[in-house]
Amino acid sequence: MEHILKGINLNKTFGTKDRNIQALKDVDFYIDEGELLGIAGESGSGKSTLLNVMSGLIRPDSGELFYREQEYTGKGPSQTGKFLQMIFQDAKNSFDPRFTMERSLLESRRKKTDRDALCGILKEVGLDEKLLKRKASELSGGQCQRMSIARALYSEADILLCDEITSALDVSSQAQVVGILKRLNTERKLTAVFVSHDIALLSMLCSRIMVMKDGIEVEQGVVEDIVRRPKHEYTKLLIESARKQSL
Amino acid sequence: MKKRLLTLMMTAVLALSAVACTSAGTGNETVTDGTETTEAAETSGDATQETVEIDEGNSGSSDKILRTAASFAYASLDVHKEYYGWYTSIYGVSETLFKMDENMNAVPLLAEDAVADGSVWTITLKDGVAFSNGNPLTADMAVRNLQRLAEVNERFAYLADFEMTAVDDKTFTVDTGDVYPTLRNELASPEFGMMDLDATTDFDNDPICTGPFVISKFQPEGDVEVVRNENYWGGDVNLAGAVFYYMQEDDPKLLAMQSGEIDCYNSVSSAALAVYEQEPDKYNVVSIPGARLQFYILNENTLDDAVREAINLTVDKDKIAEYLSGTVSPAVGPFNTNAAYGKVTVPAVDTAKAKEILEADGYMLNADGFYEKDGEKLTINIKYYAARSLDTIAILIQEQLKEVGIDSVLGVEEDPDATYIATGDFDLALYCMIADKAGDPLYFIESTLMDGAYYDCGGFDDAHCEELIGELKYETDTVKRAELANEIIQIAIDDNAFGYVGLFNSTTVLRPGVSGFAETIPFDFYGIDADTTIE
Amino acid sequence: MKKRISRKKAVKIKLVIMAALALSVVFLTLFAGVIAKNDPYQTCATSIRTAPCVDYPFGTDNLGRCIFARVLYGGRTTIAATFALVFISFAIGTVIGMVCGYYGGLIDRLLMRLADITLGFPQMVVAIAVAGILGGGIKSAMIALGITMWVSFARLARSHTFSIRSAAFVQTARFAGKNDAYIIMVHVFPNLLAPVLTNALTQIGTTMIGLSGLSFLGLGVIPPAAEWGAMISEARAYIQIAPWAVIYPSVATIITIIIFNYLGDVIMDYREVR
Amino acid sequence: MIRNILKKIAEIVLILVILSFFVFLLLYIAPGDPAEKRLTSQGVAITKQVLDAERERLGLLKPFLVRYGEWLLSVIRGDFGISFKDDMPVAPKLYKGLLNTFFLAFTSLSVSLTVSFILGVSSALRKDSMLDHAVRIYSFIANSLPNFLISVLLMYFFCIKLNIFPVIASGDIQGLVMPVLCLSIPMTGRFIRQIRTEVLNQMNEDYVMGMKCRGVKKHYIALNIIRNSLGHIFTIVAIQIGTLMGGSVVIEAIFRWPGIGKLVMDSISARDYPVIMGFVLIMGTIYIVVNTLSDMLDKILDPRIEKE
Amino acid sequence: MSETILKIQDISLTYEECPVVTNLSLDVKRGELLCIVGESGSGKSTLLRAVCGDESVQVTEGSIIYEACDIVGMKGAERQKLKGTRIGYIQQNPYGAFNPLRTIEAQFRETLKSHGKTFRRTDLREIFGILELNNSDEILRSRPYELSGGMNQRIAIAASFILRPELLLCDEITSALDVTTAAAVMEELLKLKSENGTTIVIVTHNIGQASNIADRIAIMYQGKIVEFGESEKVLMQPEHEYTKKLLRDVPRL
Repeated sequence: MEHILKGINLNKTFGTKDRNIQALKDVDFYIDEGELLGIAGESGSGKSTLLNVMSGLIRPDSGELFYREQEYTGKGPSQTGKFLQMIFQDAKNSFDPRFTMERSLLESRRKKTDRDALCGILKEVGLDEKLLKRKASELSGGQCQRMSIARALYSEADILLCDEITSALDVSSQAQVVGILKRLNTERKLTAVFVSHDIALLSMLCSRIMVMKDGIEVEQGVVEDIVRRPKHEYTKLLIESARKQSL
Repeated sequence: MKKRLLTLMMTAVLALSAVACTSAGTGNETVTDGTETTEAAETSGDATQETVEIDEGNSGSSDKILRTAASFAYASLDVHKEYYGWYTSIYGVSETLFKMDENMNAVPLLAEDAVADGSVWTITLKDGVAFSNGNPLTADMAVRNLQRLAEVNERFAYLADFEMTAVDDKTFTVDTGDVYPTLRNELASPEFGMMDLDATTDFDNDPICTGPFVISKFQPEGDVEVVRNENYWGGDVNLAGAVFYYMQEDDPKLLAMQSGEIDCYNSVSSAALAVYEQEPDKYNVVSIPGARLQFYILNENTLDDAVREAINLTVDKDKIAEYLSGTVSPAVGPFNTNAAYGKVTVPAVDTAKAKEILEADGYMLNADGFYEKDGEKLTINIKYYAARSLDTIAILIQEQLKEVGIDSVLGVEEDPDATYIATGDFDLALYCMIADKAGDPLYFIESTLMDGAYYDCGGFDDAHCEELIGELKYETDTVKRAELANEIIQIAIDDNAFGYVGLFNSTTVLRPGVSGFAETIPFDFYGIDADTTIE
Repeated sequence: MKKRISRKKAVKIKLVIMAALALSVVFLTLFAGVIAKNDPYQTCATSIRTAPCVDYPFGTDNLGRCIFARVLYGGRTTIAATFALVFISFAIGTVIGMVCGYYGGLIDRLLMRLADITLGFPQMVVAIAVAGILGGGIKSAMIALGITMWVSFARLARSHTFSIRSAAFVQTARFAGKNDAYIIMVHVFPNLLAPVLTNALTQIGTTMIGLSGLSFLGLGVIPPAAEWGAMISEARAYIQIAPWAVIYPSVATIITIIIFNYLGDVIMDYREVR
Repeated sequence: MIRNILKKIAEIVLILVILSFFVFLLLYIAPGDPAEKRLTSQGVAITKQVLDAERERLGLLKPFLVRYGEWLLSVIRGDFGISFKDDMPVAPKLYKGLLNTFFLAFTSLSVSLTVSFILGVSSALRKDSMLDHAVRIYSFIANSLPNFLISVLLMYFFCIKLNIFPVIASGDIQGLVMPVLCLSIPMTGRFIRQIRTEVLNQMNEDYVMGMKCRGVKKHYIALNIIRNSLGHIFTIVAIQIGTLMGGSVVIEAIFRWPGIGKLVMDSISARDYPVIMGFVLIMGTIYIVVNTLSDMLDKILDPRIEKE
Repeated sequence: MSETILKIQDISLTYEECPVVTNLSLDVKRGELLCIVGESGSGKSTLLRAVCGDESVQVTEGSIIYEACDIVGMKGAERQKLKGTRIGYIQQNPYGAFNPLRTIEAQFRETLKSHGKTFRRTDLREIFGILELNNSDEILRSRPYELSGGMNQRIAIAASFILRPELLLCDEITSALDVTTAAAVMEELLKLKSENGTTIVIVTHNIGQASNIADRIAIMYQGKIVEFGESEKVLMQPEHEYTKKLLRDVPRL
């Protein structure tokens, strides 16, 4: 069965002056079309590095990456941008402070401007067209994040890579953004990878979850198995601690 | 734990302030010590006299010590080298065989007389002349001094070609090969100062000379102190000692004079002069035309005769002298008018005639009031260097030419000899040099008028003039020499090759009761001597 | 929110006043020809060192030239030279800073090492050496100061480029397939313009001090051109008999420097409050 | 650890060589030369042969690279050569000049550092008090005064009008006050501003809030703040050393202080290459030594700082 | 659980010249664990800072009664005595409790000396034990920047408990920590609370966390308390619209 995106024993080490940190150790992953993959893990677990390697922002030390069975290891964001888009945690900073929303969005499309496609997308993410004239500083965090999603869709990317995009938002905005992603997934078969430290959030949003610790993939499986019947010690501790901090 | 932090802080603040006070305290020694220890002044072997500790009482002038300021301070006191002799002479340490007096004549000092018979000069020394360490000055020592000068000083290398023999204890002869009329004047140059070559061990810091004073404290390129030479051959010495503060800038000299820290100094600036003239009772000023000439060279290759004549008729020397308020006297020729060889005539300033000449030569006034000839504006390229008020003179000449309708452009060079003098890239080149080196016109004429001379860079060339210069070289009779010199200079003036602007005044300011600081002698290399007194 | 707005308003008012003052100084010197009746280069033997009077509002110097005219014309030289120097250093420094900040690696280390040396070396001595060697004139003085001035701009531009380069919107632009040149011109440069320009303003004061210092040592402007530092240096010798010849150019220098320094500070506050 | 010290030293030597080559080239292309400067110092006219003989003696006729090579070799052997101005050895001249400038610079530095430290810290701790406003106004004006202006005005008032201080700075305390004052005023202006901002930054750090809520006594907190801002203050001082040495050139010229600044000023006009080159090397080394020292001190005082 | 240890009566606060809290009342019972839940900008932190006497927060009206006297007006030594020994405070930033450049021991001694107490290793070892900080000697010698976030927050808690405060205010102390560390730190805090009987007020944006540990919960929204009561009541029958929306939007496990 052909996975839309696949990675085989990816390794990455960051060398600082006095000691080297092994961020990724022989990590494999795969995503199927229309699937919403969650990657859970604490800070330093390598979940963000994995996402950056997937997106081409960081070059892996070893291992291969495939998009629809075509290898794209080592390719930079300008190539990978053809089939995937990345959304970042800092919503306001994802837009050039001096640009209007419209100019930022138009900048991200490689083909010529398509006005009505743009308006259609805006409706889907529940944003008013008038906001296009505004600058990032005039929008709320939630609005900015939804605008980023609109930008990714407008650039006709197949896959969306989200790096802790709701961690900085308040609870209601977070719920809104998650709702939109869920709807896009069910209605438009949107494929996405969602990285977060909040396993409760992942359990509501994703179909499959990967748990990472110290650069290693500790466990991977359907949400049901991970939450109800965790196999690995660390996953149990993670679920247990999360349960203590949620309703 | 807390205590350690507190002490750390306290020590940091205290240390900083403590260092400030102690270093200020010990500073006293470091500055002067640093300079003294490296000098061998005190420790030189056979300096017989012990150092007299001079109290630098600040209140008014102590009766016997003279304090003055010097514009230059060299790193060595070796009389024969470079221009160090000038300053050992000013310090009253070194003396020469002959001395220049007010009327530019070389009068006897260490020598009795010098007589020329053809190309052989016979020089006899005075009796009783001796060095500060008591050794008498013999003819042989004098000859050896001249030979050392030829060896160590490029400018006097020509002495090596002369045959010098000591006839007896008091007389020696110098055979110059062919007639050499100016030897007597040259012997008066400070570089010819006599040193006891056998007794002096450290020529740079402690030369043994014949002068009325000896060095007591010497900081190279710094302040110098001298004390009376107890066994001076020339009799009593009025002053007990003197201090020469090294001050390059004019303005600290003025301030020091006003605050009473110095008693007199020479080469007074025009600003200081204006201040002193306001309080005649506190300062008396003596100003006499000096030997340093400010003049300009007109480039005959780029300016035709009419333009040069017009320029010389426009530049108003009296007005320029007025601007420089008393530090410069308007010049006629290159030499002092009361010198025999200074009798030349220069046409008076006449701007109307200047315009006539220009218009006769085809120049017309254009729209913005400047002369131009067949479309090309006449622009004089004035080149100068920013020293000895040449910058002020350049501005004033530019201004005066503008009034007549001649446009000009100012160009400053940091170093004239390597630029416009060497390349001739100028229309009007300002320069300042000593014209009357030792009471004889030959040196200046040879440097500026003779064909191929370093400063004849304005294309001046006149066959008759060359002939006269040839004659002057060998003419021994002084009256005849003066006539020849006047004739030569007159040719240059009539040809409008040069413009003699002014003679720097040798201006000295003295506190009442101070006298004998060579204020009446127009040469820069005299200072204190046995007769200098301070009431 | 009430007090916060008032602080913002207060800064705005200060900004307007200082900008007006700065502009008035610039206009005063620009229209020197109109304001000053006398010609600054006109020497006049009869009125050497005259005290301030009707026809010579600031008195005359030791060549009889009107100091009022010379202060205005001098201002023009000083301010024009300062602005030109600051602008050139700004341009060079920003370009180098951006290149270093964006690409990093060997160029960055090399250029920053060079910056350290020029910054460390005593600016005045470098200025004297260059001005002394290249001969006088305002151009060589500007080169002399320029050698060490571009460094502060380069460092500031470099640090801002670092932060912009890692910003999310730059990564997104990369995903949109934009090349380095586009990113630098469209995203990096416009966003670092404001902070670097503010720094340029604060440099004006120090540059003026540098330039007048050089003229004071005789290495700046060639006589007879008027420039505050040179005027003070010339008149210093006559301070006792013609103190006005020193006082007026000094006051002009101090006031202008204070105005531009304070303008720099106010703009910095304004950008913080905004 | 030793490896990167060696690397640093190699880097320093390389910089100095490049620097000296650049300055040598600058001197070579400059108009005028020492021989003719020397001969015309008293305004007596020179002749062609005398000039050429002198140039020959000073070795000015050799090609550029040969002269630079010779100079470099002699410096490596520790011999700074003889001055073109008066044939005296260069090393003692530079040493004496350096000693005097260092003494003047060090006194002014310690005076202004002490004053600025006390004023800067107290004005920051009592923000927006009367003292704070006064200190800020002073430092603003002091920052806008060129030091040559201060020296002219101070000299006029103190030396002439009030006749308190002597014009001739003869090295004793009295002669020292004026030059130190002229150097310190602009420097205190800069120091106070920087120290005050640094202390204010420290006061906004979270740990100050933490300590206050634990009821830690006020002056303990103040000591903590000062201790943390010390690191930065030493870097400010290191940068100032360069400008201080430069600034003192003007002051030395005016107060006739026999420092290295004045010596260099004279040697530039006399085109005295060996002295200028010696000066370049010394200033280069001083700068680099001071810089490495301040980096090390930085590391000790605030180990967190990772040098990128 | 009956006696009120702290009474805040319709208090209005301004921070950096803008009003943040407007006439809010709240009372804290002795020995209870009260959670104040609110989003960023709701004024919960400013309220806490006002109680622990941070000068940058201006109390424009209302009073804070502690031990029968209004501590708002109190100044100088008297107020300083209360800080730490009676009312403790822990910040969100784990590195915010201590001066990063000085050893932990030096700062413990400094805090104790400010209250005239002497530093004894034995008291500390006991508290460290509960907080799972077993190599106490090594910790005391090291500097805060050398230790992890979790470790620093535990040491901050120890620093508060060593002064035996009656009332401990915690401002989002776990939101900067990883999930597992947060859970462990919270457990250790509850252990210390039960052992010392300290009243604890915890401010958090995560209602899930509050639901597990709080006796009573107060919901804050735009500077006002919109819901206040026993945790079961607030969670099961929320009255205010905002609380309902909050409970709906929070992800459940």
